[in-house]
Amino acid sequence: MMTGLYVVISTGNLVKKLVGIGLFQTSVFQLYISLSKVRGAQPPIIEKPAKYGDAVKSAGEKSAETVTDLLAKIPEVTALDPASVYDPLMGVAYSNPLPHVLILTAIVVGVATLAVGLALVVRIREAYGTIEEDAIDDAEYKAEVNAS
Amino acid sequence: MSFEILLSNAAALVVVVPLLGGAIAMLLGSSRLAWSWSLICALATFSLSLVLLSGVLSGENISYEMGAWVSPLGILFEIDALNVLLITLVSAMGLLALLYGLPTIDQEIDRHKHAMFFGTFLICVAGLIGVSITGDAFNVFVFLEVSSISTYVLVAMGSKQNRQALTASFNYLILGTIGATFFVIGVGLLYMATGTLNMVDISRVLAETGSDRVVRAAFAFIVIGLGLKIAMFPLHTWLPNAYSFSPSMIGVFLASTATKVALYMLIRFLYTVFSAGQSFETAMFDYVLAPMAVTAMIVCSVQASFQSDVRRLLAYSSVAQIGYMLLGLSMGTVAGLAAGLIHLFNHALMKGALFMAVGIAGLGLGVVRISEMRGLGKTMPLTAAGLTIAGLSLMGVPLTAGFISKYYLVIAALENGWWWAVVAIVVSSVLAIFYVGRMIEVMYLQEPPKTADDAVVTVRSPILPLVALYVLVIANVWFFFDPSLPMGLANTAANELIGGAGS
Amino acid sequence: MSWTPEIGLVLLLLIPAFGCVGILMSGKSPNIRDGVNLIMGATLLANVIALVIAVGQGARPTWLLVDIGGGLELSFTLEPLGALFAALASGLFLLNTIYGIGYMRGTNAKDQTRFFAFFAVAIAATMGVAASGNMLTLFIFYEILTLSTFPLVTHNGDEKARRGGRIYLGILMTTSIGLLLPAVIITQVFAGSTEFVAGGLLGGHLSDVLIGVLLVLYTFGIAKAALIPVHMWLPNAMVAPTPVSAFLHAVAVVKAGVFTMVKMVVYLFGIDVVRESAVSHWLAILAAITIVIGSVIAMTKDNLKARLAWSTIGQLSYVTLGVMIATPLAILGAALQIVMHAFGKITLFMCAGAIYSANKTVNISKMGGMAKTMPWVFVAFFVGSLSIIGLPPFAGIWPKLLLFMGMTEPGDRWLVIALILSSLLNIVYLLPVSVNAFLKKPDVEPDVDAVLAKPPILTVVPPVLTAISVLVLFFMAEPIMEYLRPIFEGSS
Amino acid sequence: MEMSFPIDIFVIIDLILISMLLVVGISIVRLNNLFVIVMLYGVYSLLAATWFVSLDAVDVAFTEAAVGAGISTVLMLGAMLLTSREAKPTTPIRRWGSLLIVGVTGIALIYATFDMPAFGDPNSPANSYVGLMYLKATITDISIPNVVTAILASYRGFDTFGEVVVVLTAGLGVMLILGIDSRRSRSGEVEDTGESAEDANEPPAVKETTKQIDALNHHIVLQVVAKMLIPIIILYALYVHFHGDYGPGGGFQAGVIFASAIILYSLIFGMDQTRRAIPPKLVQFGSALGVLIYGGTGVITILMGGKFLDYNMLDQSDTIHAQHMGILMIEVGVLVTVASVMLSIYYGFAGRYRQLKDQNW
Repeated sequence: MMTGLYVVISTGNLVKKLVGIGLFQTSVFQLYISLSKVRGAQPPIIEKPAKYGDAVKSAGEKSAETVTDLLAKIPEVTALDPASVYDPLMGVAYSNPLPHVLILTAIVVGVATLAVGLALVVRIREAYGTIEEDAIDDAEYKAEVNAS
Repeated sequence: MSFEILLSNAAALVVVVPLLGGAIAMLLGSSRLAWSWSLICALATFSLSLVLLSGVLSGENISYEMGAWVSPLGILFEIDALNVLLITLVSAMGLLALLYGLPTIDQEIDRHKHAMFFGTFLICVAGLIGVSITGDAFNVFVFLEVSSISTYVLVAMGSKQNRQALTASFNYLILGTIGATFFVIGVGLLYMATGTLNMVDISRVLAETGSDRVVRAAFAFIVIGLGLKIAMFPLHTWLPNAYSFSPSMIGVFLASTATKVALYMLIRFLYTVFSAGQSFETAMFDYVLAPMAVTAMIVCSVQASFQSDVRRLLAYSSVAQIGYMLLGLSMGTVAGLAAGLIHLFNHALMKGALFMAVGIAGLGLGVVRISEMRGLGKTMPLTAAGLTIAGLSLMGVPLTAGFISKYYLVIAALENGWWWAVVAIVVSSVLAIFYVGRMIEVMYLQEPPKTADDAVVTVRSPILPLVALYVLVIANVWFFFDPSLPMGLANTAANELIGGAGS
Repeated sequence: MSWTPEIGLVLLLLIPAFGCVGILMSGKSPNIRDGVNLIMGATLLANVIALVIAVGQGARPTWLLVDIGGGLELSFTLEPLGALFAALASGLFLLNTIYGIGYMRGTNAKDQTRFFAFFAVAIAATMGVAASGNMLTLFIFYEILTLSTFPLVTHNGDEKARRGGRIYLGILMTTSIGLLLPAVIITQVFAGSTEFVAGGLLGGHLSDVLIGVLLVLYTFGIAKAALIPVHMWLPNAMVAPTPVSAFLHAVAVVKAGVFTMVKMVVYLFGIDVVRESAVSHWLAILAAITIVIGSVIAMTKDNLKARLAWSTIGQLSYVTLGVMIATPLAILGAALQIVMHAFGKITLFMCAGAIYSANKTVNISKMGGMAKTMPWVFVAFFVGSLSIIGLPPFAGIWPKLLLFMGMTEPGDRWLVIALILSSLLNIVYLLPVSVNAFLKKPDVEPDVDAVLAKPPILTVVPPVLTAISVLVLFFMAEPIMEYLRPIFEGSS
Repeated sequence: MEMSFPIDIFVIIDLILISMLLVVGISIVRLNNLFVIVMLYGVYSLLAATWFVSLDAVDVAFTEAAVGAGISTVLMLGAMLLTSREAKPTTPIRRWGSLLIVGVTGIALIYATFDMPAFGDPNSPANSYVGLMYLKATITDISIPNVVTAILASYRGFDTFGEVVVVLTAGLGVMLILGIDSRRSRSGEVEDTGESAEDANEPPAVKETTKQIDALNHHIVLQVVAKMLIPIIILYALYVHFHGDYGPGGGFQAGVIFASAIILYSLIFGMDQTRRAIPPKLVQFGSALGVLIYGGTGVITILMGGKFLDYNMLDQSDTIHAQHMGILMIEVGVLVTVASVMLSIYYGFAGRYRQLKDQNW
């Protein structure tokens, strides 16, 4: 992760800067995802999903916990019994899906930023003929001197 | 019936209307059509924010469950005195900036791009409102990026006037993204420690488990990440260029809202998520935030005094003014926080007006540098008068809103026993006299440029920008005589934030 | 609706405000404009006289303009000191308006409408200062006064005027926002308000050190009182047209400064507190030094207006000296000095302007023999000089006498040296001007003899009137002192 | 309970992947050839994606592979082509300055690790609180196997809405900055900047000839293969889209794949022909349309008396069915916007290309 940040700050090349940002962000994704892993668990895709109708039924009559039930437990949830991970309803342990969702979003945001950044680089190149920060600063300085 | 639906869903619609409006605006081919449509959307957004405002003023905080999922499963919008102030501010400034913008945009941007430009602008407004309104830490990130990416684009649109807009936008993009990524790391660490993303829920869990190293690291990352967005000294290097090379309408809007929203987020995290009064937080207030704020107030005021480009001058002054707000919130007292919030509100009014006035001058006479403003008092008397009043407000002269905020800030500092802060406020105000005084002097005391036949060039300013300008100028005076709206909200907010943490 | 003191108080601000609007609206036709201006001056004076009488009978009209909340109020209360100052300012304003019309027409000045409009704002601000009910309100009008006089000072619009204006605004704004405003806010924090209270608001609220700090902040924050080292704005402001110099720098601006000083000492600190403070002693010494230095520098100036300006710096510090000594007699002396000096100095300034509008001369060395064409002007100048010097039977003697009598503390006694020295210097730098004008031969070439023209009549009558007033006021000192008696309520 | 040291095959794989990531990262720092850097970035993304699979984050891995390794790399290559191939080495002052900042940040992170829960701990707060609630609630509330999709589209549907808007904004940005229709933008603002330095060095003859040759139309084999591949890719995209409820995938990944099919088409058959097939106006319309579909769904739920994005309103008699409908609708929105924006970005960049020949690579 730090290498990415290092690249961003240290390099004067605009494209390399963006690569650095990419590295940095990808590493942050890794941080998130690594904390979602549950040892010995499966990806959060529930095997043999309850059939559509069953689920409705189960929501209605069975002892399955509804969201409201879960919420009632909030105060003690932070100290949940490990056994509850192997919930009988689910049968197996699954890795935590929430960070996955967040990172999906973050990846897309990252590529959006990248696209805008690259578009800017292209225009900068057209305007200045270079994509090195120092050279751009020089060009601006010269323009300033010429103007005054 | 349908009206009731509108009211009960105002919290969601205040974000959704500009978002969808923006998507539609980009498809409208004609510039005028897109502008009118955007104006309608902005007006609708503003009205919705007023609905929220009246709701909060009646004493009840509003919460809205997205998708009807209860928190912490779903995303919860939570509106209290603190963010309703921001929401109203952002939507009002969006409306005014649009009202102001049409003639300037005609000059600054190719016509066939107008529709997309206005679309992006609406999305930017929506993003900032989204950041202010949401109660979910990760949703903050998403909307922060909505607003940021649109901001990068909008800033880059100044490139027709000056190619430096491109590099300004790029630097903003790099630093902004680093900031956002730091923020995400912080949120991730918080999630690691608490298992939830809803801000109130996080603070509840933190209160139970106490802080450990993860939480402290999260705190540091969030403060730095948001600090970059706030342009907290010394992380402000992107700001002057971004403000001064962007299209003038964008300068107006950004200067009065963007950093404010990030600052709001910081307040939210400092006071709601991490409860104030924890030792590491107090230490950071005393040894990091407050000294930084004071340095910014003085150093950037000095920098502002040496600028020859008007908009850069205003931009540096903005960094200094952000210092005032940070100083207020770093006191950690109700009075200090409230003073910071009042200044946040007032500063948006004055900087918005200043950028508008400079933009109008630029429209008429191509003014970029201070020296080019000479004789503005004769050539564009209304604009010059507006600029003067807003400038006085920036100095903190009585009869303008700027006085109120400085007054409360000084009082809060005194109550806290921070004499050095009072001295800093005074020094910075004196510096403000210099840099504002320079503009006023050039405008009124130097002869305007003459045409060949020795006649004074008179310029008719377009009417809409002037209307927008004077709305803000009048607001600057109005909120001196009747500051009950921002003050009431700020005090309520500060009491809720700090009182809530203490109980 | 009949006139009551309360209505009079409101009118105090409204008349100049309407006047300003009227002037702006009638800008197209100079005659109507000047008529409006005079009517405004006259009604204002009438209103003030009625107020003065009412206050003398014990009325204390108050008016709460707006309550901003958090202890911030804009409110007005008229008490004897303020009433006196208002009477002084509005009376001299009327005279000065007459004079100004003559002067501006005589010199064919540009932008007269703007000029008189800002003049009206300035008098409104002065009235606001006079009638302020608390320090915050006073501060606000103090700032308005600075800002509204700035365009007047720089009226000529050339490089010199700009430079002078920059220094004027720079010093006045810097000190007021940098020192006075914090002082006001500190007062608010520690005393809970900034209201002017008989006997002093701050007494008992603060430690000695804080009192000292606050006193220093106030004294230097009120740069309009021109105590060294915040005096430099005053000579620089002399780039203004003479009516401005005359009115603003003999009456409105500088007197607003010293008036604020008196108010601050009497109603905020309380004279007992100030008298016992160690800091006030040092400030008194500084005032004495200013008196001497002002007079010495005045002597070196050949430009008449510059000489008068430096003389003003010295004379203003009489007031500061008085309030820092802070015995009742010294305070009375200070208050009287405000009035007496105003009449004396405005006479001198108007004369200087009359000379300038007739002969375009500002240099004293070229004024020899001029009395031939304008005897009345120089008679008036002579009378004004004698009053400033402090000779009977002219009004200027009273303040000096009272100040001297007020120096009861042994530590203060020796300060009288400054007074005596100053009077001697006054003789040296003021008397020769008129004496030479009468006795010396005209210092002009024979062929340009015609240059010695007569001044416009409108610029001669006002200084003669003020000169007569100086004489009259000599006999009025007793009633004025009696009138001011109530300000010492609540003090030992 | 097994008492053996818990080294299983996954741990070893993880370790190998992490060390490879490290090596690639450091190489990027050291190198100055942009082409290699960009390629290594692609490698880095792929490695990361692989690691995500090992960490059970299949959806993320899919996206990372498609977006990080795919689209990002293509974009960077494109931008690089338009700019330059080499980066200047960093100056020492900069190097040490940045090292300091990075060092401080790194220390902050390492500081945090001391109190972090152990890797893979099922009882860590992160894994036991809301995350677990989602797993349980999905079964009863929404009843689709892929919990990630459930959270993405329903529980945190508003996040995803924001994300789609981000994509739209990026598309708008590229269109505004580069222009979507190359002809117009060329006659417009590009002219004033003049030819770039590299252009000037190029012999004019080459420019003349290259202008005519658009794309790889002389490669018949490629053309035939592509014609066969493109429908398959699109089909696959649709599969990914509709299968998102059951396995990894969804509107996003589908959108990217869909766009890549079109991009392949344009590489083989040329930009002009692609523009004729899918005109820029359509792309522009599409990117807005997706957001409108998404937001429109929310507005409909409001009109039906619920909250924004409250899918239950769509069919109150059977909320699970309603949820499925809602998810499907918004996924369509995502697909449309993502595909259109990816295309518009591609158009934006491609509009800037000086016509390229093989030897230019």
